[in-house]
Amino acid sequence: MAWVSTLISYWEPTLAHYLLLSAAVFSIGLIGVMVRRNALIVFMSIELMLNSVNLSFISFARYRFEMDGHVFAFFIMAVAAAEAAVALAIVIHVFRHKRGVNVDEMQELKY
Amino acid sequence: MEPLYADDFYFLGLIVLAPLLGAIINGLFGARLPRKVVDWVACGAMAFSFVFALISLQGLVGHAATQESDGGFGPHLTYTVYQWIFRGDLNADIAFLFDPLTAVLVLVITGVGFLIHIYSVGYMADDPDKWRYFAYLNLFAFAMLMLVLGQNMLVTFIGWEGVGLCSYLLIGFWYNDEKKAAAGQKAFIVNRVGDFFFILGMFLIFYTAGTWDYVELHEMATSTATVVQLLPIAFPAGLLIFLGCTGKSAQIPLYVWLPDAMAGPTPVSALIHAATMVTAGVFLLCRLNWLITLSPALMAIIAVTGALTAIVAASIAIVQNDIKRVLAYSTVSQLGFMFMAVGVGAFVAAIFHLMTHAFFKALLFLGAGSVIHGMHHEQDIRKMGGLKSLMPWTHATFLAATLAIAGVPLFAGFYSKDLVLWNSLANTHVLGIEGVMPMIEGAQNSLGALAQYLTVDVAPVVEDAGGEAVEVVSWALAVNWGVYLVGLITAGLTAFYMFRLYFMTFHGECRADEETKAHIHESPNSMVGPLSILGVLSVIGGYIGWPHFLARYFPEGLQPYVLGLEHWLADVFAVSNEFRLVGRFGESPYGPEAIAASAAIVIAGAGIALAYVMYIKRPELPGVIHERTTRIYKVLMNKYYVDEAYDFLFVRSTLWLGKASYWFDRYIIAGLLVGGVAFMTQSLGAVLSNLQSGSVQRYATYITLALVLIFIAIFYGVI
Amino acid sequence: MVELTSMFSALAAQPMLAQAATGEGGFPWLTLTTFGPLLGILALVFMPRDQVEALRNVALLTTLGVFAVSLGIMVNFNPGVAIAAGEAFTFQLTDGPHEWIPALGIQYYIGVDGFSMWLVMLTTFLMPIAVWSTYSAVDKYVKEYMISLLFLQVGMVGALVALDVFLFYIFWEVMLIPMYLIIGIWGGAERVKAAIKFFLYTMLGSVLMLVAILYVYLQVGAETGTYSFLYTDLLGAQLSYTEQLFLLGAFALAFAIKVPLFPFHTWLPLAHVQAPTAGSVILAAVMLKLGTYGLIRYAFPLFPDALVVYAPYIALLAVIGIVYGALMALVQEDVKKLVAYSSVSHLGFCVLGLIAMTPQGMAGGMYVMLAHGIATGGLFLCVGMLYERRHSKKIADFGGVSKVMPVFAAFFGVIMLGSAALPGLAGFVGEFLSLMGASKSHFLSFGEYLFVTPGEDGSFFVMPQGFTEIVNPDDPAAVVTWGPEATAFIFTIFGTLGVFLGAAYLLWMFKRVMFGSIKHDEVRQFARLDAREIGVLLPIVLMIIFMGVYPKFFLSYMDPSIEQYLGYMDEQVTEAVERAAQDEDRPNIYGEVIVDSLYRGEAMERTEQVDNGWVPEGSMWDRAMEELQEE
Amino acid sequence: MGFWEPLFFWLFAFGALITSCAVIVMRNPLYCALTLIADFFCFAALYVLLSAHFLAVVQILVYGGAIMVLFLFIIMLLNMRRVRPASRFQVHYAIATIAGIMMFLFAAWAILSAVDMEEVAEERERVAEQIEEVEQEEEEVALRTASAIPGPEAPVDAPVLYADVNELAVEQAYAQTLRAWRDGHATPSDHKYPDFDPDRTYELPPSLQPDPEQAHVVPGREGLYGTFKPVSIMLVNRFVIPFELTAVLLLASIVGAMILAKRRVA
Repeated sequence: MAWVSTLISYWEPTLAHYLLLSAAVFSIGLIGVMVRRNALIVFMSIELMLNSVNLSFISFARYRFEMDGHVFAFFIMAVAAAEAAVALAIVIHVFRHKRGVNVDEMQELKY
Repeated sequence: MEPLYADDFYFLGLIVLAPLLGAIINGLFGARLPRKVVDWVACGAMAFSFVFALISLQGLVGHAATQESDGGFGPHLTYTVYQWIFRGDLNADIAFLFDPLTAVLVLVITGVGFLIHIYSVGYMADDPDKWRYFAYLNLFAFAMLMLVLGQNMLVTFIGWEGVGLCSYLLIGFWYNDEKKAAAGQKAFIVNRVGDFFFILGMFLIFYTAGTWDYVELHEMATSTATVVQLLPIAFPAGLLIFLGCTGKSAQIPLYVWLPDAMAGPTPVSALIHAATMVTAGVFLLCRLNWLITLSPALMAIIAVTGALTAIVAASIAIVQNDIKRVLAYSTVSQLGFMFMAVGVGAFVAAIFHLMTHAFFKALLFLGAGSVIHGMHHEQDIRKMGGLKSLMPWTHATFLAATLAIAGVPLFAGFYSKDLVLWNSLANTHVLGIEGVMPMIEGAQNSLGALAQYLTVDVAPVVEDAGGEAVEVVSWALAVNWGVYLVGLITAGLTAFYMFRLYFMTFHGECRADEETKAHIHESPNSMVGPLSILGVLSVIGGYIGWPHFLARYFPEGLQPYVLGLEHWLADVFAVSNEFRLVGRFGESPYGPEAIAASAAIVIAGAGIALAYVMYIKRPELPGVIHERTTRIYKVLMNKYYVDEAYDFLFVRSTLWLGKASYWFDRYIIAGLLVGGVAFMTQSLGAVLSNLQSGSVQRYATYITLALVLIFIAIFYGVI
Repeated sequence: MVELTSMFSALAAQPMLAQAATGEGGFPWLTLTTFGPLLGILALVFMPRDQVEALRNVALLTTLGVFAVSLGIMVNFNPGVAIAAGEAFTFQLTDGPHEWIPALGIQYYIGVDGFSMWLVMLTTFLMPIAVWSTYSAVDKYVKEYMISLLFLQVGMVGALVALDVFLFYIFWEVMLIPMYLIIGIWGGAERVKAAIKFFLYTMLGSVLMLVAILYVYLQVGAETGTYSFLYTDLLGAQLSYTEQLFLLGAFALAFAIKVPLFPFHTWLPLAHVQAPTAGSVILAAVMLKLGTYGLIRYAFPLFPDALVVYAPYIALLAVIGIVYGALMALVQEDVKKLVAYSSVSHLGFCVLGLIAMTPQGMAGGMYVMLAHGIATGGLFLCVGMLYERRHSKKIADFGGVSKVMPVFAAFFGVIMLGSAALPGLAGFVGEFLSLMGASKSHFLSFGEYLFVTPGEDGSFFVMPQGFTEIVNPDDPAAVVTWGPEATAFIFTIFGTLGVFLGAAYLLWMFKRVMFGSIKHDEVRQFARLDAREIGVLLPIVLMIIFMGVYPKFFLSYMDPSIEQYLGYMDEQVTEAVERAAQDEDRPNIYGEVIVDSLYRGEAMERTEQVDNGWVPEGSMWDRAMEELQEE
Repeated sequence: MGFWEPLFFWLFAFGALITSCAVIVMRNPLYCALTLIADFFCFAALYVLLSAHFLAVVQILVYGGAIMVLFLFIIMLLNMRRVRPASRFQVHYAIATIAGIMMFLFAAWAILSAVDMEEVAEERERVAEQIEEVEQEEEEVALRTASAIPGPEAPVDAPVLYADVNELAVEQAYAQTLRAWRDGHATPSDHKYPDFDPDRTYELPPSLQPDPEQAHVVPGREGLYGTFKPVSIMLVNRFVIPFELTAVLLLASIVGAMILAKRRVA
C-alpha cells in the first residue's frame, strides 16, 4: 500500500499544488486569449489569467505569513476592474462600427 | 655630293610627308576640288616622293663612298622626326632609316606607285568618288613608306597597320556592294591576325634586347657577347614575326584574304596586291635577317611554307576563270618563291625577285585592268578572246610581262627566278657562328643538345667556301632538295597558267557577246603610258642580276652592274652570309648552276607548249580533261575548300563562343549570381512578411512561443 | 543668361585672379573647377522651367566656363616639380588641409598630381560636349536634367582631386545619385531596373570600401594617436598580412565593380543601353575611370603585402575581361550594348597595364583611360545620333548609312578606328604600352599554387610558370627561371588576342551599320549632320588624332608621378616580399617579384640615364613667362 | 493531517479548472460569463483555504459583482447570439493551444523542480508526530487547518507546530514577524528583493514617511492575518504611491470608457 501513503502525501495541498493550479488556470486563460475569436471571451480569459496570478500571490503570502501578497492582489483587482471597463467600452465602440467583435477582423492597424 | 649630315637627312621626312599631304588635301577638300586638280595633287605627291627618293639614293651612294664597310650596319642615312614615346627604358622615336635595302624598296614603291597613280587617273576617270580613291591611295603610299623607312620596329608596325587599314578602305572602296565591303573587312581582320603575332614577336624582342632600333639590334646580334641573349628567343620571336609576315604577304596560313581582295579597283590590286603591300612581309624578314638566321629550324619552316604556298597557289591558278583571280593566285605563288629564297638564306635573290615581280605583276594587273576597262567590267576570260588586234598596246605589254613571269630567258622573271631556284639548291643551313658553337659544344642544357645534334651526330662533311670541313645537317639537305624540286614544278605551272590566260584573252575568236564586242577599244594614253614603261622595266629589270656562270663572261668593267644588286645589298646581308651561308658546290660552281638554269628553261618551255596545245591547237582538249578529272577540278576550283574550313574553324567557332559567353553572362552571372542574391532577399522578405498578418491572436501566439523558447533556452543548461 | 556672364567677368576683375596669373599665388584653381558647376546649378534653379533653350545654354555656358578654369590647372601644373622623397605621390595646386570636421580629423584637402590632372581635364573637356549633345536628345524635365549633369560633374571632379579619404568617399557617393537619376528618369524602356541595379551594385562596393577606410582610419589613429583621414597619414598604416588581405579585398571589390572587372560587369550593359546619350557618354568616359584611378591611388599603395598575392588574380580577371568583353561584343545585335561590352574589354587593358607595375604598363594604363574616355565617348555620341534618327539601336535596322551621311561616316570611322587601337590614333598608344608593360612585368607571380621548380635535367619547358634560360655562357647551369615573367607573357598573349578581337567586332559592326546597300527606306531619309552635331564630334575626332600622333604631350606630364609611384611601390613590395619570406604561414612568393621602377632606394635617385628633355621643367605658364623675358 | 481541508481544496481546485476550461470552450458568451462567475467563486473558496478572508470577499464583490455584471450587461446590450464555430481549422489555433500547454508544462516543471518532494514528505511525518504529541498533551487546539504548507523554519520561540497550525498559529507567526520588524531585526523589505541594495538609503518624502509608531502597531484584536486592517495600513504606508496611482488609473479608465462608449452626437 506504499502508493496510498504517497498518494496521501500528495493529498494534502502544499504550496506546489496551489502554484500548479494557478499555472494551469493561467495557461487556460492564455489559450483562451489566443484561440477565441470573440473579443469578450478574450477579455474573460484575461480576467482568468489575472485571477490565477492573484491565487499565486495569495498562496505565496500564505506561505510566508505576510500580507504583502494580499495588498498586491488587491491592486490587481483594481487594475482588472479598470481594464475591464475600458475594454468593454472599446468593444462597444468597435461593435458600433463593425457589427461584430471578432478579433481577427480588426486588422486596420496592420500596415 | 657628300650628304650634309648623314644622321639628319631631312629628305627622308619629305619622302613620307609628300603622300601624306596629298592624302590630307584630297581627303578634306577633294569633294569640292575640280576633278583635274584632284588628279594632279595625287600624282604630284607621288612624283615628289619619287624625286626625293632619288635624291636620298644619291645621298646614300655618296655617303657609302666615304665610309669603308667595317662589317657594321653598313652605310645608312637616318632622320628623326620627333620623340614619340620615352617611357622607362623604351625610347621610341618617329625616325627613318635609309639603307641600300630600303633604297630598293622605296624606289619600287614610289616608282611603281607613281605609274599606277597615272594609270588610275584614266581608269577611275568616270568614278564620282575619285577624290576619295586618290586620298586612300596616297594614304596607302604614306603608310607603306613609313613601314619601309622606319628605323625601329614601332614605326614599321605603325606603317604595317596603316597599310592594313588602307587596303581595307581601298578593297571596300565601292562599299555599297555588300560583297566588296565584306572582302575589305576580311582583308583587314586577317591582317590583324598577322599583326597579333607580329606584336607578340616585338614584345619578346623588347623583353630580351630592350630596344627596337634596327641599328642597335643589328650590333647586338653581330657581337658574340650579346648574341647569346638573342639565341634562346631567336626561334619563338622569329616564328611569331614570320606568322605576322604571312598575314601581310598572304602565305599559307593567312593567304585567304588576297583572292577576295580583287573586289577592289584593279589599280589597287596592282599597287597593293602585286607591288607593295604584299612584299612588306619579305622586306621585314630581310630587315631582320640577323634574327632569323640564328635559328636553322625557323629558316627551314620559312622555306617549306614558301614552297608549299607556291605549289598550292599555282595549282589553284590553273583552273581559275576570272582574270584577276588568276593573277591573284599567281601573286601568292610568286610570293611563295620569295619566302623560299628567304628561307634558304638567299636574301639578295628574294629582294631581286621582289623587284622584278613588282614590275611584271603590276604590268599584268594594269593590263588586265585595261582589258576589263575596255570590255566594260567583264572579268571572265571564257567570254574574252581575240583581243590581239583590238588592243595592240595592251597585248604587247601583256605578252612581255607573261614572258617575264614565265621565266623565259632575256626577260626579268628568268633572272630572279633562276637565282631563287639556284640558291635554294646550293645553300644549306648550318649553325656556324664561330665563338657561339664551340661554347655550346660541351653544354648539357637543351640548347646545347640541339646544337650538338645539329653538328656532330648527323651532319655529313661538306666543303665550305674557306675549304675546311663544315658539318651540314642531313635534314637540311632534304629540305633543300625538296624546296628546289617544288620550285621547279611551280615554275612550270606558272608558265602554263600564265600562257593559258594569255591565249584565252588575246588569241582565238572573241567569245564576248555582241554588245561588248562592238564596244572594245584600246585604253587611253594615260593608261597605256605606264603599261609601256612597265613593259620595258619587266624586260631590262632582270639585267642587274645575271646568273654567275653567265656573269663571268662579261667584261670586267661591267661586273659591278652585271651583279649590281648583289654588290648593292652586300653590306646589308653581310651578317647572314658570313654566319651561315655555305655554298654547297664549292667556290664557283658554274657547272651545276648552268645545269639548274637550263632545267628551269626546259620546264618553262614545256609549260608554254602545253598551254599552246591545249588552248590554241585543240581548244576542245580542256573540255575533255575536265570530264575525266571533275573531282580534282572541283577541289581546285573551290580552292581546296580552305575558305570554308577557315570560316567553320575560326569564324563560326568564335561567334559560337561569343554566343555561349553572352548566354553565360546573362544567365549565370547576371541571372544566377546577381539575380540569385536578389531572389533570395525577395523570398526571405516574403516569408517574413506573413508574420505581420495583422491578426492580434497570431501575435499573441508568437509571443508565447517565443517566451517558451526563451525559458527552454535558459533552463536548458540546468536540466 | 546675361547675369551669369556678368558674374564671370566680375570674378575676372578680382585682384586675386590677377595674382593667380603669376601662378604661384594660392589661387584655388581646383576648388573653382570642382565647385564651378554649383554656380551653374544656382543659375538654373532660378530660371523658369519652360525656357528650355535658355536652360540648355546656361548649362553649356557653365560647363564651358568650368573648362576654361580647368585650363588654368593644366597651365599651372608643373610636371618637373621636386619629388617629395619617400612619399607615394607629390600633389600640386593643393588647397591646404583646412579643418572640416576636427572632431573626426576630417580635412578639406584637395590637390592634383600626374595621375589625376589629365582625368580632371578629360571630365571638364567632355562635359560641354555631353551637354551640347543633349540639345536634341532630352526635352522633358530639361531643368532637372541639366542640374543633375552639373551635379555629376561636381562629384566626379571632386572624387578625382580629393586627398582626404573621407572627402573622396563623399564625392564618390555624390557621383552616384545624379547618375541614378539620369538613367532612372531620362533612360530607355526598362530604365528603372537598370538604374536600381547600377545604384545597388556600386553602393554595395562602396559600402565595403567605407568599412575598410574606417578600419584603417582607426588603426592609424590608435597607432599614432592623431585620428585623421588625410591620405598621407593613412599611407603610414602598419597593418598585418591578414588585415591587409581583407582590406585590399574590400577596396579592390569596390573599384572592380566600378571598373568593371570581369565578374562584376553585368550592370554596365544594362546601364548603358538604358541611359540617355549624355548619361552614357559621361558614365563610360569618366565614371569608369574612377574605378581604375581609385585602384592606383587608394587600393595598391595602402596594402603592399596583400597586393603581391592579389596581383596575379586581378591581372587574370583583367585578361578574362578583355577576351570575354570582346567575345560578347562580337555577338551583340544592339549597338549600344556592343559599345558597352567594348568598354569592358578596353578597361581590361587599363587594369592589366596598371597591375603590371612597369613604367610602360602604368603609362599605358593611364593613357588607355584618356583614350578610351574620348573614343568611347565619341562612339556613344555617334550611336546617340543614329538613335535620334532611327529610334532603334538594333544593328539590323541600319545599313548603308554612309551613303546618306558621308560626313558622319568619316567621323564615326575615325572614332571607331581610334577605339580599335589603330596605330596613329589614340587607342593604339594606350593599349600598346599596357601590353608591352604587361609583357615585361615581374610582378604577377601566382606563388606556390602554380609555380613548378625546373627539373634537374634542365628540361627546356617547365610550364606553366617558368621558362628556363641560359644566363651566361661560362656557367650554363646558372639558369634563371622566369617565374612571374612567364605568367605575364601568357597574359600578354591573351591581351593581344583582345586587341585583334577588338578590331573584329568594331569593324563588323561598322560594316553592317555603315556599308552595304540601304535596306530600310527610313535610312534613306536620315538627315545629314547639322552644325551642332558636327561641333560635338569635331573636338573628339581632333583629340583622338592628336593623342595618337603626339602622345608626348600627355605622357610627359604623367611621367614624374608614375616614376615616383613605382619607386615607392618598389620599396613597399620588396619589404613585403622579405616579410613574406620570414613569415612561414604566408604563401611564399616564388620567383623574383619586383616592381620594375627606375628609382631605387630611399633617396629616389634615377638609376637610368637622365631623360633627354622629355619631361618639361616648370609649368606652361612659367615657360611662357621665360620666353617673354627672353625677347 | 486533516481530512476536510484537503477535500475542500481538491474540490474547489477541480471546480476552478473545469469552469475556466468551460469559459474558453463554450460557444455562447452568456454561458461563458456565467461559468466565469462560478470560477470566481471557486477562487474565493481557495482564498479562504489560504486564510485570505478579506480577499475572498473582495474577489466575489469586485469580480463577481462588478466586472462580471459589466460583462453580462455588455453581452445583453450587444445581444450576442450563439456564434457558429470557426469555419475552418486554423493552423495557428493548434499552435496556440500547444504553446499554452507548453507554457503550463514549463511552469509545472519549474515549480516541481523547486519543490523537493522528499523534503515535503519528511515535513509531513515530522508534523504528524508533533500532532500526535499535541494530541497526547491535550492542549487546547484551535480549529486545525491542516494546510501544512512547508514554510520556513519554525519561528524562533513559538511552541506552535507550524506544520499543523491553524488560524491561531498563523496569527502568532504574523505577529511574530511584525514584532521582528518593529524591533528592527529584519526590515519589511528583507530578502524580498534579493538584489535590493540595502545600504542605499531609500528616503520617502516626509509627507509619505510612515509614522514610526503607528506602522507596527499591532491592533488590539489578535487574529489580524487575512483581515483588512493590515492591508489598509500597508496601503497608506508602504504602498501609498501605488495606491494613489491606482486611483488615477481608475479615474482615467472611467473617463476613457465613458468617452469611448458614448454615442457620437455629431
